[in-house]
Amino acid sequence: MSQTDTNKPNETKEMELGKFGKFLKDNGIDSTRKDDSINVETIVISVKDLEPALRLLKTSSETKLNMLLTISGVDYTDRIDSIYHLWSYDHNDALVIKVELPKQSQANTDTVNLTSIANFWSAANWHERETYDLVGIRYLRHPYLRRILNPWDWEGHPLRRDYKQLVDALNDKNPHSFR
Amino acid sequence: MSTNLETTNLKTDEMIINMGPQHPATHGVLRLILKLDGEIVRHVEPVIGHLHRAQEWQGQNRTLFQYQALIDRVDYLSGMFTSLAFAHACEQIDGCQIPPRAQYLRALVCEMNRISSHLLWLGTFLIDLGALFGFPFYPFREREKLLDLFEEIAGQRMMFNYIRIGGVQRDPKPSWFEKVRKFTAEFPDRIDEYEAIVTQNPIVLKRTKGVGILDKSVAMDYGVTGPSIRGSGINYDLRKTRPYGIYPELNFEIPLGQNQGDTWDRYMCRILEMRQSNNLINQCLDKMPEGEISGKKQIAGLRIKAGEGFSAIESPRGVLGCYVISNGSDKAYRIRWRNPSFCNLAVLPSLLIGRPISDIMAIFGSIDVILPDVDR
Amino acid sequence: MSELLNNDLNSTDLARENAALISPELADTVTLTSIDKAINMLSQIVSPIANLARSNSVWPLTFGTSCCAIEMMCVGMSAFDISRFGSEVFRATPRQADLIITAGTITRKMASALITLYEQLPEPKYVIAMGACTITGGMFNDSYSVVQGVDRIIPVDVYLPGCPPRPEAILDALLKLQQKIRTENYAKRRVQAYQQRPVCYVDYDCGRPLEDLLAMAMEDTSLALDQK
Amino acid sequence: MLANSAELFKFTRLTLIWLTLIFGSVWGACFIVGVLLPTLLLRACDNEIFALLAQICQYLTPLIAILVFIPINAMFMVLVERRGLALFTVRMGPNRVGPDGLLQTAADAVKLLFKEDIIPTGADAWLFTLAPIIFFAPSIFGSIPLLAAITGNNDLFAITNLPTGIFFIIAASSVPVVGIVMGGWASNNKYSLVGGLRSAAQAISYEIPLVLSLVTICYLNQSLNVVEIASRQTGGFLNWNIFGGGALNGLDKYLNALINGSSNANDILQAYYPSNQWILTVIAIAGLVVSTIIAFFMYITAACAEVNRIPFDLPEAESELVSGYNTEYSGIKFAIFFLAEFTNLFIVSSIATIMFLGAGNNPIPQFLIDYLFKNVTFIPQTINAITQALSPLINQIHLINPITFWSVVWMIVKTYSLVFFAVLVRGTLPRFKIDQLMDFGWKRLIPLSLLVFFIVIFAKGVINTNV
Repeated sequence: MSQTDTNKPNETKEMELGKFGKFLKDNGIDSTRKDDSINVETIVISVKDLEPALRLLKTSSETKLNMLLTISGVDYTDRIDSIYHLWSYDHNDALVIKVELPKQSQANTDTVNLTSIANFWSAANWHERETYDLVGIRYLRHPYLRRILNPWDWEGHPLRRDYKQLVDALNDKNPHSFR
Repeated sequence: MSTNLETTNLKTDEMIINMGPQHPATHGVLRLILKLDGEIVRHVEPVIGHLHRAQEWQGQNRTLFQYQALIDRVDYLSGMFTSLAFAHACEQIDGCQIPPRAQYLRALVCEMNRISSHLLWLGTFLIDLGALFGFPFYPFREREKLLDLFEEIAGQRMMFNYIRIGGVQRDPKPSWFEKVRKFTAEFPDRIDEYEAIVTQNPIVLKRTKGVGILDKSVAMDYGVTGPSIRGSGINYDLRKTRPYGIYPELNFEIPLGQNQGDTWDRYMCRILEMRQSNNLINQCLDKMPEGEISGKKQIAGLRIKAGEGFSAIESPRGVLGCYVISNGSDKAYRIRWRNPSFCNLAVLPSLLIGRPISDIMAIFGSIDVILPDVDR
Repeated sequence: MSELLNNDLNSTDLARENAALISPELADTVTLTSIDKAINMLSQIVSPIANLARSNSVWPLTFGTSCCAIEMMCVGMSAFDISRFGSEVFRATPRQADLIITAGTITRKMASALITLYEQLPEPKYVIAMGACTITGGMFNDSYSVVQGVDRIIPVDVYLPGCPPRPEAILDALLKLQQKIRTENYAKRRVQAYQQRPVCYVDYDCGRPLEDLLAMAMEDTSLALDQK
Repeated sequence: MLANSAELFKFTRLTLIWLTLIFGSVWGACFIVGVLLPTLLLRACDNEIFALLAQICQYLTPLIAILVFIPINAMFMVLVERRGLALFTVRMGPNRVGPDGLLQTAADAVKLLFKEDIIPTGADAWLFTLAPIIFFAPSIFGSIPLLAAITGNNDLFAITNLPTGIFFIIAASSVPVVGIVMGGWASNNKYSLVGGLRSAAQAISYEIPLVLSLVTICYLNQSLNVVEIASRQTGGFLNWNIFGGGALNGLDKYLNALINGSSNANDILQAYYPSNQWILTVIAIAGLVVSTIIAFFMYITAACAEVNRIPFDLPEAESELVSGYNTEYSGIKFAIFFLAEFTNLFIVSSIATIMFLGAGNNPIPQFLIDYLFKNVTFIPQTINAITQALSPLINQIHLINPITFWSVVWMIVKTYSLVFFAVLVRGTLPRFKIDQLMDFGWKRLIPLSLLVFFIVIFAKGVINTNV
């Protein structure tokens, strides 16, 4: 079922750079901060900066954000966000990195493309596969980018807002029967 | 396919064997595609998603109040924890206050649930090791007692729907606390009983010591959490490192693996964790304050403020995270689960390669994977 | 056996509306041997005894997908003890089981596996649809990936509602099934059984895609050649 | 156990009823074929052909006894296992079918008979069908020499008294593995294949300690004849092969003489264990007793592995290989596998009883009875009186002479104790891994069995002159 644009969460204002934003800026990576998550620094970085930024944050002894909690994809109808939650095994800091991928700019409107980080971060492997499966972000240079939860010959990406549910003999009741 | 393979000069001494989705050792519907050289595993390809019930999709298509009932099924063995993670995330966004009694009740039922989850793990782990009769009946005996207690407060044996946004569902009677006390009083003896049968058993020792060694760096690279990583000696427990709820007020220890992080360590960690949980239940009972049990009215049109929040708690299997993006309506805009089993399962292939078939069961059992937690 | 199928397809009253003919690649997995034929004849005489015996030894398959599977485990444990009814022999292989308790949600990805399992069970075979998910899809009724009721893919004998049902309810369902077995005509059932085919249109390929397997094989080959 | 005493009582009751059923039916079959039919034939017409037929009938009796005994016994053992495991885990076990669940396994057997008989695609139909038969047949033929030992060398079963009985049994018991490998290969299933191959490896490695431990006993008794080995163990548990096979013979006689107040007690002791080399004698006796006890446990272990019981049930490891070699078997063929498995368990248990535990001989030594009833003479007198009163009656019933009767009774008690022990082990231990199994077999059991064999040879040499 499609949601109207009015249901979209409000965009928030940009804020000053936090600890990790400054650290990234020192290393030549630009980012903008958004105050979205509760009490957690949230930064938005561009597509090309993603891989170096994550490499840096993972390995640098200053940050040591060596725990990739999850990679989530969120469909905001006009763009798709790939969101990385970074924690650390050693200390209490946390960071949320968002990469905004506008749908229009992509040549192929079905999927949007992004660099994979699975090559240097094993935890990302399955998360990226899952995000590809459900939201439809195509992670380039992923070692094995196949659907993971749905059958591999599934059509469409279910967590897209415009996803039309398959109706066949296995699943033919009113899709909105409970709502 | 066969013709293609025949024309090429394939090695003939490797066998591709398909384990699952229906296989007694895969705890449900995991499928492992194994490439075997004799009995030695050369390649593992886990195929998951046979139980993909679209929990995240349901999350953005149902109202929050409806969805609360569904999330027990994310991880059916620890329904309290999934409820708690979701409630935490929503409360962070909403900013509502949780009364102290509700906090204590949450910690109490969560620790009870941790015990019941570990007990079931113990039973199935022993079944995996080949003890089909005898052992597994002992943990289940205690688990039934816990389920009876849960049934008394939540009305259901497994799908509790007890922890709600803003508090808990209902206040237990005083007699219930007495029953819990009775349980905790006798439970350490029961653990001794399990240990007497299992811990000293030479065959169990032979099959678990030095099997499935999870290296620290590998574990951290894969984002493994919970008893699986504590078995490797990394002291990472959210109840200590990022305390939530009333855990800062409670006194407990985090058991760690003593050896190199093998199956045995993971087994021992869980056994010790049960003892700690029993301790925590007693502390919660002692400190239980009087008062309200919910800071938010439980109505069908339950709403939270707009915003996004990520909460993570220490479930029996590791870090269970819930990422909620709300737009202020009665439905969440996006719900994303960070499931411990999903991340822990990803490390399985690296543990299995080079081991014989029999070790698959021991290692897989010791990681304690729950399939709906993987597939959602 | 195909003759048997074709002749009796119209006469049977148990045939499902969407019963498909057995597909050629499955046709010879189920073979009537001469022993079977002899037993067929014999069974018409001894049907009552056979029914009594069969109803009292229903061996379930260890098949469980989710929450209900845990309750299915509990029913074998000391507190509920399914062994009283002679059903504690949970067989891991479908060839030796009589009953599938479809414990837990069946998704589209799992559906083909379930059909295979049902095909592999030897006649007479029974299905208990356990839990709301397998009866209608339950709480996940409207999910894109969930089969709305297991009776859409295999015939069901006993419906057991609940989410999950209590272990006592499983025992009750077992007793209901035993009643059902006692009242049926064994010989007739065997003739009709082949019409109780599952629908065969669940064709999701759930494993590793074929091209990946071929690529792997090619890779291995090239590696082996390099070593030479 | 106390909490479950009601179940224990029911279990015992069930066992007694079943045993009566089994041996009643076996006796009935033997009586009809071995006594009634020949008598009738001879009475009907007194010519050569009928005499020959009567002779053939009598020769067939052992086979009939086995064919009647094996299925009923296997059903009973399955029930014992299920009820026994239930007993250990505070459950009830099957108790709905028939009184006390008496007919549960009969219902299972009938059901399996009526199940569809599947031959999977790609399976080798001939081998697939042949495999259960090859698995089952050796247990019939292998158990033939046991009959004479079990029945105390009854006339009807004397034909089965082979001079190389134990050799025959060992030869027969190594055949079933061919059936397993055959079934595993023919099933066209990879799990079955792995199970079959595991079974082959396991059988090869555990055959050796099994045979070596039996050879030790054969050496001690200087015979391959099971009847003779059984008859050498008369007179109480001190004479059993598990305690040195006659090494404590002198002690038994000494104690007997001592308690009866016989004056030549010390002479007996002196004759058996000469005092001029007493250190060597004591060491030899101790070595012999310890070695034979070790040999017994080695036999039990190896036999468990031979019949694929937990903790050695790798060929059908349920949590690993689904159901191992019988994964693809259904219906009647699976029933035969099931039957043969339990029959094999029974046979290895009865071999253990005959070879180590004194066969059908009374385990209570005479001196113990004398000692206990020294002052209370009326108890043995009453027993004697009752026995004497009953013996004509027992003799009246054909086939059952008192020797056979008591021999069978003691065999049942001892063999089913071992079977129950196997059930207990099943309810207790997890499974080995295949490499540990091989390791245990080749590196521990075989050297140990060789060592035991050598010790027995030397110790026997030392005390050979006296025993």
